[in-house]
Amino acid sequence: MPVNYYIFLSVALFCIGIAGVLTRRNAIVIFMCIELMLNAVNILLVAFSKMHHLAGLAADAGSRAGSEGQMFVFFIMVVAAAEVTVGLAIIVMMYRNIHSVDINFLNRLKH
Amino acid sequence: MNAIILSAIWGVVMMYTGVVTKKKSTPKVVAILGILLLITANWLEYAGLPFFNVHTGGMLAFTSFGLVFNLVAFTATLFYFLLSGSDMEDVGDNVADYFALIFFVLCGVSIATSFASLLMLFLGIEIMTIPLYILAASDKRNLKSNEAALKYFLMGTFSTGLMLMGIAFLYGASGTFYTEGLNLGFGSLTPMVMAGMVLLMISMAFKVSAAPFHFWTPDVYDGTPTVFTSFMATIVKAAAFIAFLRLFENAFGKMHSEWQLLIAIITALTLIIGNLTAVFQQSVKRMLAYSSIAQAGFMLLAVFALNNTGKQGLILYAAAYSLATIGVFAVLIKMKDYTFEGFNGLAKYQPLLAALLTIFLLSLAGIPLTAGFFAKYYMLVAALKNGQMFWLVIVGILSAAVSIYYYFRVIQAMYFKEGKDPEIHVSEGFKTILLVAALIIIILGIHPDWLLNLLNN
Amino acid sequence: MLSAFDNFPALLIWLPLIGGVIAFLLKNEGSVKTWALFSSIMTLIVMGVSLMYTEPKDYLLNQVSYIWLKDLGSSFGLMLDGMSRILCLLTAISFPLIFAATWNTHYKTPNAFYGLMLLTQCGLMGVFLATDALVFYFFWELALIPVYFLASRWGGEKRIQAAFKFFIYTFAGSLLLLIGILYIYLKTPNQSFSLVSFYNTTLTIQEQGWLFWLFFIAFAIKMPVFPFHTWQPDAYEQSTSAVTMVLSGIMVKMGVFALIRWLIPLFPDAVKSYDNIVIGLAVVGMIYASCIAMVQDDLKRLVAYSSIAHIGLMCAAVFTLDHEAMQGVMVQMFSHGINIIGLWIVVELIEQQTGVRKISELGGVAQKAPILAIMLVIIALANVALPLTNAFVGEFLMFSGLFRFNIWYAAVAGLSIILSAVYTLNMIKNVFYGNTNTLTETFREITVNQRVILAVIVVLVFMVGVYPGPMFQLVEQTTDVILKRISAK
Amino acid sequence: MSKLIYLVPLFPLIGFLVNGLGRKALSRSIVSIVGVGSVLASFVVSLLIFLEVKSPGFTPQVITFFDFIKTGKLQIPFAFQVDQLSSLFLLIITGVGTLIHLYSTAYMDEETAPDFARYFAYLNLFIFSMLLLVLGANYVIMFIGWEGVGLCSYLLIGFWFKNDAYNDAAKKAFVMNRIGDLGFLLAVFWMIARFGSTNFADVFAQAPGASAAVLTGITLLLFVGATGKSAQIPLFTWLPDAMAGPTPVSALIHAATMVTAGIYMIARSNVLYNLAPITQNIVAVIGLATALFAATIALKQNDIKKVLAYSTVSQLGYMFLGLGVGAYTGAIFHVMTHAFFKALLFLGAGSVIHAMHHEQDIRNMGGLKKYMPVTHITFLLACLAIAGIPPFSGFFSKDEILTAALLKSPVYYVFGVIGALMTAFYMFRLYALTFQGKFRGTHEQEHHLHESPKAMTIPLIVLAILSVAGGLIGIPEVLMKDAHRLQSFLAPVFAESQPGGETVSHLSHSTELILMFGVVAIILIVIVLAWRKFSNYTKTTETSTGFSSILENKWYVDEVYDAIISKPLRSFSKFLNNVVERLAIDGLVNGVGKAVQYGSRQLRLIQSGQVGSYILIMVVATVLFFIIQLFWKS
Amino acid sequence: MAEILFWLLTALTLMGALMVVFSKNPVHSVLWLILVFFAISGHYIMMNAQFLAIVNLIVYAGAIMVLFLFVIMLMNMNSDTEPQKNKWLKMAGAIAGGSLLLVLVAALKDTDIKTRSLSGAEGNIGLVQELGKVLFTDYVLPFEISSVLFLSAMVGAVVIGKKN
Repeated sequence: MPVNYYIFLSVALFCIGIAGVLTRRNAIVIFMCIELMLNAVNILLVAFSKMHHLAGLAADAGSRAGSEGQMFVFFIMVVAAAEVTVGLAIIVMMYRNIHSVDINFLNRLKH
Repeated sequence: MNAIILSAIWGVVMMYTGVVTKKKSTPKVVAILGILLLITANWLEYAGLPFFNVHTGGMLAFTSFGLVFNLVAFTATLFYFLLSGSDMEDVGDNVADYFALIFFVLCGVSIATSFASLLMLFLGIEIMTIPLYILAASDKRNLKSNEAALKYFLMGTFSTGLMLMGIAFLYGASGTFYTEGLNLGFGSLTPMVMAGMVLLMISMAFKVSAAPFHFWTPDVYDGTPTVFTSFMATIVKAAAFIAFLRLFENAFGKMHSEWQLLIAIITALTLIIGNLTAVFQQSVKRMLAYSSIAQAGFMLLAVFALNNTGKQGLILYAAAYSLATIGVFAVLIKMKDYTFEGFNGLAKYQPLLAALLTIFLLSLAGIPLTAGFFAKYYMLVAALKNGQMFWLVIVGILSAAVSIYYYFRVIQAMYFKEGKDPEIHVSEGFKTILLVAALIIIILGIHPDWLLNLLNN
Repeated sequence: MLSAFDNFPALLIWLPLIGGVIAFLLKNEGSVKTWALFSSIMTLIVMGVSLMYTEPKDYLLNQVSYIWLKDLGSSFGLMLDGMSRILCLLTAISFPLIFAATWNTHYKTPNAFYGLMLLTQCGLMGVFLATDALVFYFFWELALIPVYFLASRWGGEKRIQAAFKFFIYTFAGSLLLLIGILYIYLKTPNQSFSLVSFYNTTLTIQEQGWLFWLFFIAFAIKMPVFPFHTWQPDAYEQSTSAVTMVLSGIMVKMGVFALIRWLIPLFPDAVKSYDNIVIGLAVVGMIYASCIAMVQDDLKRLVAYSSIAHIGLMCAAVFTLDHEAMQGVMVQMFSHGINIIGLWIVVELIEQQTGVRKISELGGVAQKAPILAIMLVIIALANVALPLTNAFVGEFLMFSGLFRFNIWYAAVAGLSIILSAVYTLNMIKNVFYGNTNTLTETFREITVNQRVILAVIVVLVFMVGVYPGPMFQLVEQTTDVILKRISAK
Repeated sequence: MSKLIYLVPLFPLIGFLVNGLGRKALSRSIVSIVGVGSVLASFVVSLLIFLEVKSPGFTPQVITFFDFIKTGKLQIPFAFQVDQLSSLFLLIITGVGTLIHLYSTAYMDEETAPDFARYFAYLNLFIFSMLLLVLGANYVIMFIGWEGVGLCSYLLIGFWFKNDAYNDAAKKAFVMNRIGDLGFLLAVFWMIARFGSTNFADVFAQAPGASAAVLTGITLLLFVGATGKSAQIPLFTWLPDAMAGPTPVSALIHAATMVTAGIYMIARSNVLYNLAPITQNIVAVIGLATALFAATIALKQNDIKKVLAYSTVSQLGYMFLGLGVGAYTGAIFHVMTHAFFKALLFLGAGSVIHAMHHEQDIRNMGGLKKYMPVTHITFLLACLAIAGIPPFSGFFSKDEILTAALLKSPVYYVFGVIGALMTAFYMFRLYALTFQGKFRGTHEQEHHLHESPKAMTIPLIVLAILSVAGGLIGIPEVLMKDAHRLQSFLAPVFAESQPGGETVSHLSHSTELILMFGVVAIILIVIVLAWRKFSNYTKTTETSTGFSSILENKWYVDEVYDAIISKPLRSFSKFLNNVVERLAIDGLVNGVGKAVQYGSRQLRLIQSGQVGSYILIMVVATVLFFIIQLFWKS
Repeated sequence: MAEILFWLLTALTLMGALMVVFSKNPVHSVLWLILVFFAISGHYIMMNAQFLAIVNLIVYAGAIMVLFLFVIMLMNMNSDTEPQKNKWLKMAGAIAGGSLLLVLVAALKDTDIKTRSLSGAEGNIGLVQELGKVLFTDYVLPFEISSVLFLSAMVGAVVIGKKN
């Protein structure tokens, strides 16, 4: 499997996420689309990690090259979890105030 | 390292303070103690006395540039606490928690100013911003606050996505997250590096609210409780700039000429949009939000130029801009009416306050004898030294001229227009601290080298 | 070697600054006024004493530097050469005169007013003394800020807009100047802001070309030269008289001064290639402003436009690069300052009593106040450069230089001599002559104090007009050095 | 003696200062003494100097006091030139000046004390300026006096400043003078540029080396100055209006001295003019045209002073004709004689006006000879002098100019003679209407008619004597050999420009004599005609029509100037003020501000408040950035 | 075999992602998203990153998505209450996303590493043991620091959630 495939898979997923952010009005769905974007990044990182690992192995059998990519994914997940906590808290708070999660209702602040 | 650890610890301390004491004023005192501790610790580290010996794996690098900025940021925070700390009580009950969040932000700031790995950059920026989402939302019943928080959150995470994608590309191209490793590896702009670099640039531009990625700024600054806007717009933003500069210097310094045009475009757009849009604002708070965009445009010149003058200037700019903006916000918080008209005749009822406010505004406008002048001076010199794209300097100059318009509207309102007594209640202590801030601005306006010499150690 | 003389330039800056700060702290109107007058007279005395010291041979060596921003290559460098002396003298003389002349005007918050006035004096002195580009720029702005406050706080109904227009216009200009200064600074071999290293920096013709315009526009706005002048009539009209006097008497000289010290010697090639454009602008401006002055009904606007015409001549004369013309400019800077302050004082005296400045509403003042009328006639005729008055000497030399530069410029510019006579005499006729009306019926003769003030001006008018020799001697060396620099390059 | 030359202008200056500063404190008598005394003192010194100059072996001297302007290569000393020409003018100025000062003490007695003092201060200042003008050893000092006399003229015309018409006249005088002054100044600049000096000696010494174009330029510009000061076409209209001033002022300034400054200046610059024949022709033609033009207007004027004013303009034209044809001595001669008889005429007119309580319309006079015998006689003598009847002074001087004109061109001569005839006609029309026939004024006026006081009549008598006898210093050669003492006196001044005696000898003595007496005869006929026609004049109400109405309205010159210069200039200025200044330039400046505001208003609309659109813009920008980065280098 | 599996998983991922975007009912979006996460985990396993695959399932599909579901349930959302953007804005969004894809593909189509293969199960860095070692040696600092992140998130949840 050439790394190219993964790159395009990831980019496609990323762009679907972006398109989702742009086309939806429900804050929660938008948030999910952002999660999609993050996962696209994760796939890519893992793919590169694998790629670099293979390259490292070719040079040195005991190489641990590539582990940093997977570490990064781990931290992305950590951060994503934290973000979700805060994000959902904010969305719920908003829902409690206006009984909607429609981002188009958020237009008091403008100009 | 001192600052990172102590600020995190002090954040926890603040959390417990909220549990232990019900007195509303206690957290402020503790927080001031904490920030003094931070300043001292940071100073000691600057002087070569680190408290902790932590294995960073090379992911953090403490340079005098970062440490001096920390000093500036903490000092600005000290002023912020002293001036506006009590006003947090008006936002909600969880005063101690707000302080805790601010200390966490400071932790993120310290990381962002010393990262040597993209991972730390990512973590630092996230630690800086996630508490801000919460602070923006802290006025829970206020729909504006809700709106600001949600907008900030959605756009912030979106830009985080872009940044991560960029980091991923860079990792793919180089196999490392170390900025130094990137810089050693990049002689030229391969497609992957290019994609990664552009995405990183965009996400950093977002963080520093550079056009056309600035849209969150006015709304978020406007909706956030003013006391927190003051913090967001100054220290956090300046820290983001330091991160921006460090990232592009350490990771992409060798291909400076490849991305200079993009930065130039961003800079020009930021200057123009920030200044132009600020002109027509009716609310001082919102004007300050746009002015922060405009100021960001100037600070971007440092990134554009990427030379030593620019780095020095950025420190000075951060100090000048933060102090002045915190000062203006501190007074603004006390006002009931945030419109320009609300300031009418202030000089009559609060002459000292008006005078100090004038000094802050003059500094923001970049008038000589204030720190703001030398801040802009360094930026211009840096850009000129760079020798490329002279038109950018002209755009900078012209927009500086436009900025006079909205800063002086406040001065005009205070001094030359008649108005009702705004009935501001400020203590003598508040005035004294504001006076000290103004004095620092003037001293830096006469002797900026006193601050900048710290960088040469 | 630090002789006593070396401290005079700095003293000229510190005295007004300290005076200004103290004025801010005083509460009582009477004591503020007394203090301001006292402080300005002290400055005048220091100025007078420093005139007695002769100028050393080499003019660039004649400077004192105090360490300032060493890393930036900037030091607090001051120099009191001939040209500086003339302008500092003008500044030093003007302020006591202005304070005395407006003694009876009551200002709200007088401490702020006089404090700002003295700060302005400090800024002006600094501009005229600085030999370091950064210091120069600092004072350039420092002179502007207090004036902005003065013009916005005290004055006519539309003062806020007028002052703001003035401020933003000149500020934009000075930002261009800043860019220019910074650019040259980066080109200097030792990264220094000092005048000497600026002079010693060679710039290519292209660089000179655009730097020239950056500098020129900044100075042209300040002077103001057509078509950068539109802030001026509004600002003069709306400001209170004392401020107008500062603006027109001294501040506009900043532009001319800066042309001579900071533009001509720095860009000799550009000056030579753009001289026709600049002089053309100046000449057109002279005629233009004179024409407009003819149809003004407001005394202040009339004087404002006449000032534009006069400044236009100075600007044109500077660019002829003619020795005699340059000398004329130097003397005229002083003379014009004195004359126009005199005119404003008269306008102020009239407005104080009648409450109007409209030429058409006045008349017959000469019957009621013959002394005022005589003084005005003398000053007004000095303003139109009648021989044996101070302005004649300067204008004669300037026109003469302009003539040598190009006959036709001189001929066209000369029309302003006629036009200036027309509007000046119109003004005299309609305000002072003719019959009194209800407004001027109760006009009283000016008081002894006011007579003394005007007499001082009249004496100065004739002193310089009849025996201008000392003035020429004072500035001869400066002119020599500057023009030699150009011909050398 | 000539070392004391500074005393000459100093006395009037002191007089000016004393009278000016002490105008409230001094009594009338002291003012009179100071005023008259200072000029008299000046006259005495002038006389001494004149005697010294006249003595054989005298060489012209330049006395330098200090450097007025000394900078770079330019040096303009404050220096006086003492020679034949200046000493002659000193005499005329201080002499006539003294008389007129004396006359004024009586004429101005109706004024309040401060005004009286002010008047004398102005008059003294005028004398001072005029003396500077003629004494100056270079063109700049001359120019100081030149502008100074203009200023004094302005001040004195507008002496009664309550009257707006007078103020307008004063203003007009000053502005017209300034137009001329500009020409003068430009000429001076040209000299500085070309010769590096304005000293007469330096300029004249270098003049032959200069190109014809330069010399023509300089001399023409100088002549422009002269047309302003000496009221020649096209700048003559101020002089008749200048009659608004007190009559002695008209006599002194607008007849005897200041207006002849132009002639003095050109005579002084004779070296230059002789090298510029084109200019000379222009001077002659303008002079002649002015002489005729003004004479035609004078024919129909009814204001006693206006007639005299136009007559002055006309006579000045003759002088310029003389200068133009190279008869410098003749011109100076005419200046001198004209100073006598025209001053006399004005003072006589003043005497009449004084007696008539400021009535100036000659249609309301008549028959005054019986009430004012001294005035009448002296006036008649002056009329005869100006008409050119031998042996009165005017005859000699005018004849000299006409003879010279004939040598140049018969056309000049013919027109000159026509002018002379007109002069005779309007002068005797004036004389007859004023002094002959019956009194046509009110009874009130008639009741108060009386001869003027001594202070006024003495100057009249003195001037009458001079008018009668003044011509004897310049008897033409054809009448008496070597009797032209003026010519021999002035010869050193004009030495370089006199091509010797050749031109004079072109005309045979007989022709000259025939022409001379032929002209005199015709003039006599004209005088008789005028006398008879106007002696029995009765007032009519009918308005004149056709040509005479054009003359009465002075050829509508003022109206034409108003229509082609003043009004367009004013509308142009208004256009500049209202359109160019307000709309274009200020509009542009404000437009920048407005554009910024407009941009601001539009730009902030992007900030729609919708997160979706914000992110959309971000994405679009990202795409664009990629595109830029992708294609920028390629 | 591996190739077929790759394509299958890819198809699943992309289809799931698209369905997340297109589903009108938020609940369906969540379910589709969980599917995407499973498919991604499959990819991880294919690339020998077992630890991440498991964490992905536990943290994302398990914890986070359940949180989402709770919230959606709490708000009682369904396709009827779902707000819709107007057609043009949707189009604009889709076009913008599409053009970004296009641009990225254009930029990346010629990378120098595009042909490097990821096949094969060599290497063990993706195993818990290995990653754990790295995490607690080289990455201990970020690991500790992320606790600050969680602290602040926690404080945030308290601040926002607590009733006044």
